[in-house]
Amino acid sequence: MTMLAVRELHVHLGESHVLQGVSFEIREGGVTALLGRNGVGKTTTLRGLLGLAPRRGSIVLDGAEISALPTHEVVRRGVGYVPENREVFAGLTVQENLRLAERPGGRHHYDLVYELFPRLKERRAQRAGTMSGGEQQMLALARALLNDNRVLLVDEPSQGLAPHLVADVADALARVAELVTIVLVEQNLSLVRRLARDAVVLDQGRAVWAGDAGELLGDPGRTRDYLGVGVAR
Amino acid sequence: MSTFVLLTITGLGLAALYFLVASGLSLIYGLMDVLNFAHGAFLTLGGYAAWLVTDATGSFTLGLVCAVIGCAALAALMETALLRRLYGSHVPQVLLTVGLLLAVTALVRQVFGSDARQLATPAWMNEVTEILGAPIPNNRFLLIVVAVVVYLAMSAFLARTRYGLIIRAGVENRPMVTALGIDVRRAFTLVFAIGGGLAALAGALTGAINNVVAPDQGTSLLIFAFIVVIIGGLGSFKGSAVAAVLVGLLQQYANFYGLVGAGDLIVVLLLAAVLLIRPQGLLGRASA
Amino acid sequence: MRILREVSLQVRRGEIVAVLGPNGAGKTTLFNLLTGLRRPTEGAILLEGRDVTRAPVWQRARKGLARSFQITSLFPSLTVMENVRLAAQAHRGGSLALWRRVTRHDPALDEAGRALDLVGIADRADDLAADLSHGGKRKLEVALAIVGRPVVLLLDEPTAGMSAEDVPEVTEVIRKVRDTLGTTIVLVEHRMDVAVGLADRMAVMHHGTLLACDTPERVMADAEVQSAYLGEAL
Amino acid sequence: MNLSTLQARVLPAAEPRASWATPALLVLAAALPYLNVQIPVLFDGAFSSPGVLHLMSLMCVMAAVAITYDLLFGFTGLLSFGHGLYVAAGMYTTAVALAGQGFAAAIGWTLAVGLVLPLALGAICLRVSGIAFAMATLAFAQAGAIFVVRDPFRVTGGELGLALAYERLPEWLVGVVNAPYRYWMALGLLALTAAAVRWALASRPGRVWRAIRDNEGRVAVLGLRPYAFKLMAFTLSSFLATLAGMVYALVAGGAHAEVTDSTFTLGLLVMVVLGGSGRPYGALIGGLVYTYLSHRLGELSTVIGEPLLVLGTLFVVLVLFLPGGLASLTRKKGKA
Amino acid sequence: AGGGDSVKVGVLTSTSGLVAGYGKQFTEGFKAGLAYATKGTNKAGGKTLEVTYHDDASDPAKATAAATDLIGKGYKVLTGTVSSGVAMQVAPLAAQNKILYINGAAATDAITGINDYTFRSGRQTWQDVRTAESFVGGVRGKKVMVFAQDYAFGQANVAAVQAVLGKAGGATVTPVLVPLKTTDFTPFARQIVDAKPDLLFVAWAGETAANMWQTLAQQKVFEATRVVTGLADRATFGTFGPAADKINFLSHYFAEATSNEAAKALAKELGSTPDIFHSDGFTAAQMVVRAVEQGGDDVSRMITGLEGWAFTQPKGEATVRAEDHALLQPMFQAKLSGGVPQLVGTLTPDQVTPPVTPTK
Ligand SMILES: Nc1ncnc2c1ncn2[C@@H]1O[C@H](COP(=O)(O)OP(=O)(O)OP(=O)(O)O)[C@@H](O)[C@H]1O
Ligand SMILES: Nc1ncnc2c1ncn2[C@@H]1O[C@H](COP(=O)(O)OP(=O)(O)OP(=O)(O)O)[C@@H](O)[C@H]1O
Ligand SMILES: [Mg+2]
Ligand SMILES: [Mg+2]
Repeated sequence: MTMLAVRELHVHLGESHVLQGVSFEIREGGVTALLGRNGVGKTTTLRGLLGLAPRRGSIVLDGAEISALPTHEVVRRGVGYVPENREVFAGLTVQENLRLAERPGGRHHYDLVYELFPRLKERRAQRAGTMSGGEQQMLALARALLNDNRVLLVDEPSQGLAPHLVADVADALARVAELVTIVLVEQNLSLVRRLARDAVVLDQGRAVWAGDAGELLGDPGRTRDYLGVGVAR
Repeated sequence: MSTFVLLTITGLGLAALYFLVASGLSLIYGLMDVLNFAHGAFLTLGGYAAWLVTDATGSFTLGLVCAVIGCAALAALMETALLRRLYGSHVPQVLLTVGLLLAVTALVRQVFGSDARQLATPAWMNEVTEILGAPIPNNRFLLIVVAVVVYLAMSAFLARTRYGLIIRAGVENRPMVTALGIDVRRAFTLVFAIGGGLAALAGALTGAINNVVAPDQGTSLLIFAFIVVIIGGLGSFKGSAVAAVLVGLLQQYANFYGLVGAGDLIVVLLLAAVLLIRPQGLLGRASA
Repeated sequence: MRILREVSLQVRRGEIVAVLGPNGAGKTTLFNLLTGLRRPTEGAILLEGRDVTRAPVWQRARKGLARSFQITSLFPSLTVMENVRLAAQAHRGGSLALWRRVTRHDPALDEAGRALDLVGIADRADDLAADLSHGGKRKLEVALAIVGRPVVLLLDEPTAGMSAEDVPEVTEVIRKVRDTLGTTIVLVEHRMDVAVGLADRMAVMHHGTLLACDTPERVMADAEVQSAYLGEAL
Repeated sequence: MNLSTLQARVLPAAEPRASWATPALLVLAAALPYLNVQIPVLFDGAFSSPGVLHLMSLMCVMAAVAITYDLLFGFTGLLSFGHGLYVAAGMYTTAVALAGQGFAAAIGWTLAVGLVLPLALGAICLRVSGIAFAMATLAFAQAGAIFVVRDPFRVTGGELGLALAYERLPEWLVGVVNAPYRYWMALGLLALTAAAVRWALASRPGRVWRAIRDNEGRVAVLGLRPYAFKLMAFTLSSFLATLAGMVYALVAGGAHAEVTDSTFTLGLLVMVVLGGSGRPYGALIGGLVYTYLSHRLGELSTVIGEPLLVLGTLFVVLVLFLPGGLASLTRKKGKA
Repeated sequence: AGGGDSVKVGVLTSTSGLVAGYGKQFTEGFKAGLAYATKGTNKAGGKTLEVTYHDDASDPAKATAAATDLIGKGYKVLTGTVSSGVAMQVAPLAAQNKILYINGAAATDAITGINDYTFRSGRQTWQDVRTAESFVGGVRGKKVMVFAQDYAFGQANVAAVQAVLGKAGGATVTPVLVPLKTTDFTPFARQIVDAKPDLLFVAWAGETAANMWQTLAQQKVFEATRVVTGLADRATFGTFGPAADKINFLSHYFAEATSNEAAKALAKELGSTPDIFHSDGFTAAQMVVRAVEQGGDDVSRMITGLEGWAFTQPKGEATVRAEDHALLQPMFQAKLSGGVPQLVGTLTPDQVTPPVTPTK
């Protein structure tokens, strides 16, 4: 069952044509990794899906075309987003950040969030801007996990997290992935290996490979070609 | 003693007026980070709207209500038609509102002439009530009551509804708020309308105190509103209230006890002192 | 709230020290204290033997203290080159010279060019910093910090958000900076491989205190560190 | 939020470029008093007529003031609501010293005041930044306005202003027939101001000013003290504004209280944005156009009595549809 | 110069800005006066008057720009402005360029005797104050307070009261000067009540007047002292509120005060009740016509033609004093009842003659 189908997605930013017709499909459930070198447009793809970047092309979510909808309508169809730079509201407290993220009409999983990140519970009254980098990342994840989602778009969640937290986050995402479809952008390949079922690789503004994640990461030639790395560890 | 009572109560009346003048500005500045010069335009328009309706119907109350509703609608229109295009770029927003202030003031002068227009208020407002031997004009009580009501209502609006949060977050990072599934635009329009309505209320009441409305009443009140908002602290509604009381009382006492006419200098001095000692204002957040 | 408690750390000239610790342990706060963005409630900070505890930010930078930021902090409306040139100019002095025009033949420009080369974004020199991708900005951040040939270099998660491809490059740059310039480097790093590979010593922080500070091998073996920080390795 | 970083997103980094056009235009402008040519509608008389020369003198002076304002606002990111104070300081110092001590002393005093006043006030105001800075400058300007209008020491003439003691002026500055000399003086001021600001922006501190506009905190971490640079920009800009105030007084024949009003500084803001803030020539064009319109609109139109109605509306339209200002019309949009 | 058969006259006044209303009156009055003085021919001494009207927006910079433009175009006669600030900057231009300037309604005493080329068509503050004095007769040994706004207009009134009632009249004069942007006048009213003066002279302009009068009434100032103030334009008659009938008004001009030939002509030309500054415009036109009749286009002959000239203006008989160009004119005492002004008494020009300020 296809959850999300992207066809010929184009995004222009300033003068550069960043996405030049990206097409891929995401299966329902599980984690699909969106991979590629720095600056190929992974973040831009996610932002395009949400309508945060001006886009052209077709985006079908759950059978409905959403490419003309404003961002908040897309989100209300059950799309959660964890942005690359955390983008927590620095002037608001942790609790206010979470309250703001509550989508009306659904359940709000404070229990899950506080269980995953007890730190957030302790720091409810602290202004998000004064929290450490990693704490902010937790908050950004929590904001998305708070609601019932159909799809979760997660951009580099492990960035700036201490190793044991990376493990925790991985566990959390794995748990969530049983209920929700996750699109994951991640540089940490061991995390990808552990979580992802499918993978899509972007290069030069296009999707150049799609398929089984294990197959991609298990093939040193492909990884070198697409991701520029010999697989470590 | 009766002099002190007189000065204190009229000082509070003055404070109430300053607070009302500043409240809309404070709300919009605090929530949306827009230094809204057009607030001055609404202060003027509110006064003129009240005058027009009062003149036509003979009812000041009706004039007041119409002014508030009319200006709220106009502010909403201004937000949707003009300001909305400029979110994310604060300086152009300030500039836009500067342009509106200049244009609207000139328009009012062009249409209604530069002479002040007399605003008829109910007789009881201009009578006095003696308290401890001090004859207090009744309209000062009206000001104080309205200011308290506005303060309570706005505090409840900010604390009890999500709008406060949405807007504070939206100012910081508008796209991210929409990415949480929230229609930021509606919230912004609402707040702007409230700001416009508050300005109209203050403008009409200023007209009632002065007994006249004049084309540049907005521009001169605006400076006071700025000063009150800054002394009170950026983004603090409560701060504006505290600052208004401080300024109102201080001014009144200075004008009576101090050197002749020290009232305006003392406000400027107070502002300078606050900026130097506590730049974020009395109750302002350290920096947002 | 007390964020750091009795942290004492001495770093020798030319040494690379990696600061590790779970999120919120106080690593960035430590950097903010060292650079002067925050003031300690108690204690002293000595730079090359001189007390700089109360010196303002810019003065410490003048004395050769440079840093990069965990959350990218650049001049978005200047070009990449101008960003670095500004940093180069800052350490060369004479920035207040109103009569000195910025010319095309400027030693600071050459230095800036070399720094961009070093971090590998020389090809983006004429783009606005705002238009770089995240990884690009991280590299620019490092370039800004090293161009002044600082005596002490503080790097807050220099590789955060970089693709695996670029990490070894940046690691190499950091090592080269130390080797060629003799710069003392303190870095915060969550990537174990990078930290272990670079550091002469590793300092582990936890709840605002310094848990351990020793060679990588010994720190990695420390049981307390294991439980506090590494958890089950992935 | 921080005003200066926000602004950065709308303002492109300008790269002042020299070209042959500038000297050519300057020569042409200097030759205008010899041109017995009239542009109908636009000007109400030939270029050589005193009325037109006087208007153009005012345009030059205001353009110079606008340039100094843009140095602060457009290039350093300092939003001041009190810039008029320094223009007023120049005007009043000139008028007062002229009456008391003569022309040479007036120039001397104006230069001194132009240096000391902004250094002192800038040192205080710059302790805060963003909106607080804007308000601090506003507060001092208000204090200045109160001083001028209330005139406690009976030196400023209050709201009546202070006409120049013209008998103490050199003859070539007095009388309508000498309008060309005043025009050349104003043009000279404009050229000097534009050149000084352009030079400053291309200098080392000039780069730092723009960096401060973008990200002040980071500048400090690079080892540069933002306060010193901001004070430098503030003093330079205000000094040049004081100088312009002196020429303004000489052109207008006296000092007047309107300059101390906060709407004067708002007018400067409008000029700068009208032209295009943070762009070469932007403030210059804006200053010329705004001053021209505010003087001529009343005369040109009988329907519209209030020039500010047109100017305010024009300003709104511009902010919405041409955020780069008039200067962005002449230049293709290029990167950097 | 050339002996052409027309003379250009520039009327410079506010048609926009703060005092546009006054400017409108002045202009209308000027047109009426021109028709009256030239008997509808628009000619004086055989020369056609080419009159043009210009806005000064009560901004001195705009005014001097317009004046420079006109002078450059060969205008020999300028008149107008209702703003003292503008008048003070235009007057020196007249002397510098040797043209005739007949100031409009600006009341400042400083215009009198400012230079040989400047005349005035309205009253000056000194004359206002002298009229105020007439309400109490002798003030020797009495306590007089001046309640005014702390800027040029108010300060000038304070100075005049100190000179007329204090120095010359022997009263103790206490000023109460209020910052311009004051919203609540209670403290000042209280100060006045506490001081219990024998006479309170109020000099006020602007939009806070109504509030100020109301506060005086509320704090029972009228019970504590006798209050005198100037009667301004008709639009402000309502601002006095219920206190109006307790105030003694000194008046520069109101339509009900006179009914001479000039006043009738003014009312007829206007087709409505003339207002305070209509009279000044009318007078300015009379003086322009006189100047051209006497001097053609020779400015120094215009000046000698005006000096010492006695004529009938809407206010009554007026004389241009040769020494300092003060306009000696009658002044009025008035009261308001039901919003309509009534004449209480007329002061002859020599009862309110200002001291001579010889021109420099
Ligand atoms: N505002 C902009 N204007 C022009 N180009 C831009 C803009 N923002 C981003 N880009 C460019 O678009 C390209 C894609 O950026 P994007 O952030 O999507 O990359 P990414 O794959 O997420 O990279 P990373 O792994 O570094 O996060 C980059 O080359 C970047 O330089
Ligand atoms: N102004 C403040 N008020 C309250 N708590 C603060 C403030 N500033 C920092 N903290 C807290 O201090 C702790 C240390 O923060 P710091 O940024 O130094 O962590 P860190 O070690 O750099 O973590 P990370 O690896 O996640 O970046 C965090 O828990 C943070 O929330
Ligand atoms: Mg990315
Ligand atoms: Mg950190």
